[in-house]
Amino acid sequence: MTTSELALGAAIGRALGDALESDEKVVLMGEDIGRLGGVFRVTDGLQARFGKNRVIDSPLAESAIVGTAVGMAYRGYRPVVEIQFDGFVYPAFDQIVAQVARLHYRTQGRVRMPITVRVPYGGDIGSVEHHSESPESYFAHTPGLRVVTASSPQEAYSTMRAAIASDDPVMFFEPKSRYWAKGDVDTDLTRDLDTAAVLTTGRDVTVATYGPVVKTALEAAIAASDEGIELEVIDLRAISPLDVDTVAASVERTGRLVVAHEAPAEASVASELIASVVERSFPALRAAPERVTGYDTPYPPSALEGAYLPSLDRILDAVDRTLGRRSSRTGLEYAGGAR
Amino acid sequence: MTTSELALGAAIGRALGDALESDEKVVLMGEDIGRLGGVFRVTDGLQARFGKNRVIDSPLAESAIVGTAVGMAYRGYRPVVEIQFDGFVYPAFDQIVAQVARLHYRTQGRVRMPITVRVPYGGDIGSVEHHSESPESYFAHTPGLRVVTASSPQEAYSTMRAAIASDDPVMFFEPKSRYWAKGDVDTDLTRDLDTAAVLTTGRDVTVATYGPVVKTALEAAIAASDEGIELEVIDLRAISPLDVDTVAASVERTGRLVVAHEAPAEASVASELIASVVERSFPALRAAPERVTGYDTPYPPSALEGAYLPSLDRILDAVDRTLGRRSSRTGLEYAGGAR
Amino acid sequence: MSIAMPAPRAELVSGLDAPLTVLRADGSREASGLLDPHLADMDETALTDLFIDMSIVRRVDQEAFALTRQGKLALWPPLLGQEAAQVGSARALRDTDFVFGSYREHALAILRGTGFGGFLGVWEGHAFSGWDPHAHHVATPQIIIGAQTLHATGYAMATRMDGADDVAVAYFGDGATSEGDVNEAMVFASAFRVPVIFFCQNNHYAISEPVRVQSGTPLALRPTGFGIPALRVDGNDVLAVHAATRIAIERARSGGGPTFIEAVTYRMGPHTTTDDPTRYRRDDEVAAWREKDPIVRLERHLDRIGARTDRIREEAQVRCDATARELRDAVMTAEAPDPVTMFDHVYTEPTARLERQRAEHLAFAASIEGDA
Amino acid sequence: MSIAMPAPRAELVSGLDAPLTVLRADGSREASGLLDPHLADMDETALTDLFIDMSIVRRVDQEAFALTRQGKLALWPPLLGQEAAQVGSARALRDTDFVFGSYREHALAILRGTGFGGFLGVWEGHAFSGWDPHAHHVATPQIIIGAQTLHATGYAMATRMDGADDVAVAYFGDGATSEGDVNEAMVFASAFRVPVIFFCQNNHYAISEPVRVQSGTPLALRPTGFGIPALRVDGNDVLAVHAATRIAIERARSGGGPTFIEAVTYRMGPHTTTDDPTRYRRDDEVAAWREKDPIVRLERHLDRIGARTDRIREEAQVRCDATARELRDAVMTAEAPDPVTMFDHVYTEPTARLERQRAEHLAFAASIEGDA
Ligand SMILES: Cc1ncc(C[n+]2csc(CCOP(=O)(O)OP(=O)(O)O)c2C)c(N)n1
Ligand SMILES: Cc1ncc(C[n+]2csc(CCOP(=O)(O)OP(=O)(O)O)c2C)c(N)n1
Ligand SMILES: [Mg+2]
Ligand SMILES: [Mg+2]
Repeated sequence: MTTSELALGAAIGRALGDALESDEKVVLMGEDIGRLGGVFRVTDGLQARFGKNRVIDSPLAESAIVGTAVGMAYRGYRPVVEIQFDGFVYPAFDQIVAQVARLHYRTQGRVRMPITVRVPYGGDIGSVEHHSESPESYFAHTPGLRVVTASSPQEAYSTMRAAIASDDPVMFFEPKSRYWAKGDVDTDLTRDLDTAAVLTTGRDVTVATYGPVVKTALEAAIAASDEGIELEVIDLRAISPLDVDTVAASVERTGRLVVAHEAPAEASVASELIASVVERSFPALRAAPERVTGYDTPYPPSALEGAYLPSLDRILDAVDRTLGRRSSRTGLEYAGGAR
Repeated sequence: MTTSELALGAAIGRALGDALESDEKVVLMGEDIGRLGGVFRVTDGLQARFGKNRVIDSPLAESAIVGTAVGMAYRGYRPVVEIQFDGFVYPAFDQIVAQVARLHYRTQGRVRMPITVRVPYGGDIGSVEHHSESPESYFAHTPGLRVVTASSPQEAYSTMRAAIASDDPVMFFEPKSRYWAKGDVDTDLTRDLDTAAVLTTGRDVTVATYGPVVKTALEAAIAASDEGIELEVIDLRAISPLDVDTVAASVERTGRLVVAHEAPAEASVASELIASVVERSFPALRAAPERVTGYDTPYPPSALEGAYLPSLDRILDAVDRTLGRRSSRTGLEYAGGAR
Repeated sequence: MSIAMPAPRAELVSGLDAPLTVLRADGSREASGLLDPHLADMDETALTDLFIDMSIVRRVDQEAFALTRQGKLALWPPLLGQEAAQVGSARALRDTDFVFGSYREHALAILRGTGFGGFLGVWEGHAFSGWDPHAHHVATPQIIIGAQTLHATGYAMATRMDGADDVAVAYFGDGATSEGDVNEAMVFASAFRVPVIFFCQNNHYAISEPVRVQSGTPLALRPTGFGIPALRVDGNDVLAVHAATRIAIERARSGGGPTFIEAVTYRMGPHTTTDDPTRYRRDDEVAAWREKDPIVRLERHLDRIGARTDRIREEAQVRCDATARELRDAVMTAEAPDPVTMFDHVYTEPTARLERQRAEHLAFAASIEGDA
Repeated sequence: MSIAMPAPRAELVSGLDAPLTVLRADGSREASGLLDPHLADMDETALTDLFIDMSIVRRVDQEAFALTRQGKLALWPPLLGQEAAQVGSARALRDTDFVFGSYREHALAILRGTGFGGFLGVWEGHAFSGWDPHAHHVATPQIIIGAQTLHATGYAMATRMDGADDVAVAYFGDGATSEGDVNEAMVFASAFRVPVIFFCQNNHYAISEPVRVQSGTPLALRPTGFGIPALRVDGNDVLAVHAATRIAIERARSGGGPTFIEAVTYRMGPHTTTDDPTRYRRDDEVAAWREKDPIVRLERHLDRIGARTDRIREEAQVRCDATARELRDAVMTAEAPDPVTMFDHVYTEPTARLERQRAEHLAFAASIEGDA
């Protein structure tokens, strides 16, 4: 029996440890991941266990962290690098989008980039600027990258193992507000990097989301059921490429779609999912799909984050709109809504 | 009379010169923009005219080009910086999205960032890797930036003047395949950074696009009219924030929408426009909106770019789909199309 | 091998073998041919001012730390131990010199009178910025490590375009020296020979990482590779820091270009109030640095030169207490901003898109209130 | 001002005052205490090999240049003038040393036998990469300036993890030294003491910008700020380059860590075939460098040591002609790939999204063909 109860952060730590254990080509690198075990203690104990050559405290330079990982991948390693917080991934942007994402394409498949970039992401932790962002849409727009996240300890464990085992580069967005959420983890369960999971089946509205918002969506499903409304909650899991098939199949049944994430709306994963579902399942749609996302502002100071983030009530409000029920926007001049 | 015939690139050069002339706080900086006049000769002659302190050849470091512009803006300057090619904007990504885009927000409006970042972009010039990209969607996803482009010498001149005069930071994407296209330029004509322009009115299908693809869309409108189909071609001009009102108003009439750009489809400006129009005008839509974009691959080697780029035929094919006419996808298993 | 590793050279950088010092730990003065000429005017009054400044800065730090523990502030990055580095340098500038700090240079805000309301709002989670940068010539705090060094360099390029002799100062840490931006800033500063000072507080740690993770050689060697001269000073010696900054300022103002100062100091506290430094450093290391306390050192020196330290201490106490009251008042009366303000200032003029989102937010907030 | 600007120091870097040379322009030998010991085995045969290598490399460059003018290649960045820098260094490596170049190091591909088909495909617009990097230990060409220096550094970190003594070599230009990535590469290389060589070809220009735009001090000074020793060599002296690279290789292989080599040379041609260098540099500057031609110099030396240069020239000619034929055959028989291949290799396994797009593309292409 390989099941135990773990917090989501600890499940990722376990996955990293198990990967280091089972494949000597796996190495970890990042700022403060060694002796400190990372600012979230996700890598706690791994340097003591695997040594300084496999769990590497790096100088403070994100472009170099990713760029040297490319070199290691050239020599057959599978580097797992940590970007300490979402907001610090931008200095590494060039190495990620112009190198990591493209070397396999550039070399016509001759050079593989089995690199996992770990990015603790998302808000709701009361932190300072640059510590609560959701930059995943940038990477979803980047061909050549797989972008994934996880909503539970089990998903986190299994998806991290799959990410490290993948020969494609993977951006793994770790929902930091859920690091302390506990759940059972069976280390034998495997996951792919392609498919979404239908968490609750329901006939009325499809709610597609991922990462930290999955919990909120599930709560919304319970709240909605009190009013006799059934939500089909889909945990997308793969942010890019998206599993449009699963969402479209659901929308074919429900005719209604709400997409939720913390990232801003404009040119986002939510925009993409709506555009894709509209392309695929237009005749089935009974109402305009709705987005519940961060607003198109920078992530605000933490005292304001409650209003910025997709909340249970905002999701229910969007559900109401798709159902043509009274919502907060009733009275505003929107032409959308059910038909 | 201030009208003359200019190529699009020269019109931008004229706008830069006129801005330097009329506001001593305007400075230009970039790689090779001085003595050489830029690799596209857009800044030809400006260093000779305004001196090395106002037209600055910088060291080869994009993050520093943008980052030092931030410092100049702090002291009241209006820097216009050049990124030599689209594919070289990524090293400056952090300074653009975490500094330029946010300092006004961060300082509650106390510090303004009237910076214009010039980026020659787009493909179809038979060039090597990293020289043909369309990275505008990344910046469209970034709150705090204005993202604009131009489709004609007049638009290029007037929009560049507006960009430099704006107190907001502006990413100006210059359609490099159109640099040599000529047209009349009236230097007295002004433009804003917010509105799209309806170039042809038509009752059947709205075709929204921008930059280099505007020409293709106009050609498509002519070709379609031969078959009795009227396209309403909209030049978006502003890529972010988008002028959804103008597009939605058009779709309210036509019921059909095709969005075209060179950038990849996933989580793109096209995704956004479709999601926005669906939100706004769902009841008016008579068919699934269609995207004609670059595929979700890295920009391919130039020998293949013809097939990658949105072409006249691909636009017409998408128009046919929205009209429920026979198209290349007839027979493929798509559920979209007209209803 | 036939080529030698770089050897520290006095010609390239001053203080490489041992950081330049003028005040010993016991408060006695050490002669410095380089620094002393720049300290000639530092009489008892001037020293007293520095003592009081450092005391106030420390007190603010302690108060803020305590308020965090009480849950009034969300986070605080303490500067304990770095008072001399910050005060000594800040006091060498004139008001129109523009400083670009990171997140730990509270002394800059305190000494330039930005006021506690806004300043602490950043750490309450009420705002990202605490003051008007233009009013105080202090840039807003910068969390992206190293980014502000480019801003300072660009600002200094602009002062030259203006023909002004203002200087820009970039503050950053030892960890920051590894970032591309900091190195590119040196490229530009050197190439354009701009009046910028790179003030590196080497407090020995970047969160948990000791400075040797960043560099096997002294950080003051770095700028020399860019053609920028460096001064390596005892960062716990307020006079040494002061003199070094004056040297750099004079060079900059007179067209001499950039200077790099490495102030060798120590972060006595945790990285921030959420950090646990016992995981990565030993008590005896911390204890050894406690002996080098910058404020005690100046106090001993004042004692030695026969100043009335009891009176000075008293005055400092009065000033510190007043400051602490002011600070606590500011925090106690601070109110979280209305969430709708999150839509403000994204652009200089409202956009249709954000106006729509603001309306949605307000309608939603009203509907929730209606429900409740 | 009271602190001096950095003065070049022989201890930090060799060749700062004048680049290290062993072959004078007239072909005579100059003694070098540093380099000579590393050239002891360079007999007439070895010198002849270098001469032929450089001749072939130049010929390939000329042929490609001509093919561009004829419209057979879309673009070509010529290496004319940089043959000694590239050949001299490449020939000091062993096959398993991995080289990471930019876009101008054609000699690496030529000498390592990657074949012209793929190699020229990049410049025909058929592909982004011309060979299997693993087969030849040559990374794919890199256009993002400086990015490959981090790859080389990471590769070298990995050779250490393997316990192997392979060395990684990063080639880059003078302009590249300004990029953050190159500086971060030096941070990592120094911090981890990895077996990497930073081989900077200072060809005096980054497109139109003379090297003084990047730096007011010699580029070889830069690495010393990172604790990395540097050798500044005459880049048109194939023997000096060869010896310097051998020194760096020995250091790296034996655990001595990184070395920086600045090869002072000159880009005789335009930046690429679309560039017009007359806009930014004077003919007399170019003429002066023509006098320092690296191949002529070695030929004069061979003459001086009594080698049968007529025969050597003849052999070189034969080899060059054969190479040129091979090259032209490759270009003439090259076919543009099928557009549908643009969907290949985005991921290691096809994704549903791309399979759909590929199907769309094929259906569309078929429909167009149907119409025609
Ligand atoms: C670009 C970036 N990467 C990582 C971080 C996370 N981080 C915050 S402070 C810090 C250490 C900084 O060390 P140093 O420069 O020495 O300054 P100190 O905190 O010691 O004052 C790190 C890694 C960040 N803020 N920005
Ligand atoms: C990141 C990036 N910025 C700009 C460019 C455009 N560019 C191509 S080559 C070049 C000059 C490079 O000069 P140098 O490093 O000296 O190499 P050389 O061409 O002389 O071999 C520039 C600016 C680029 N390729 N990559
Ligand atoms: Mg530090
Ligand atoms: Mg060069």
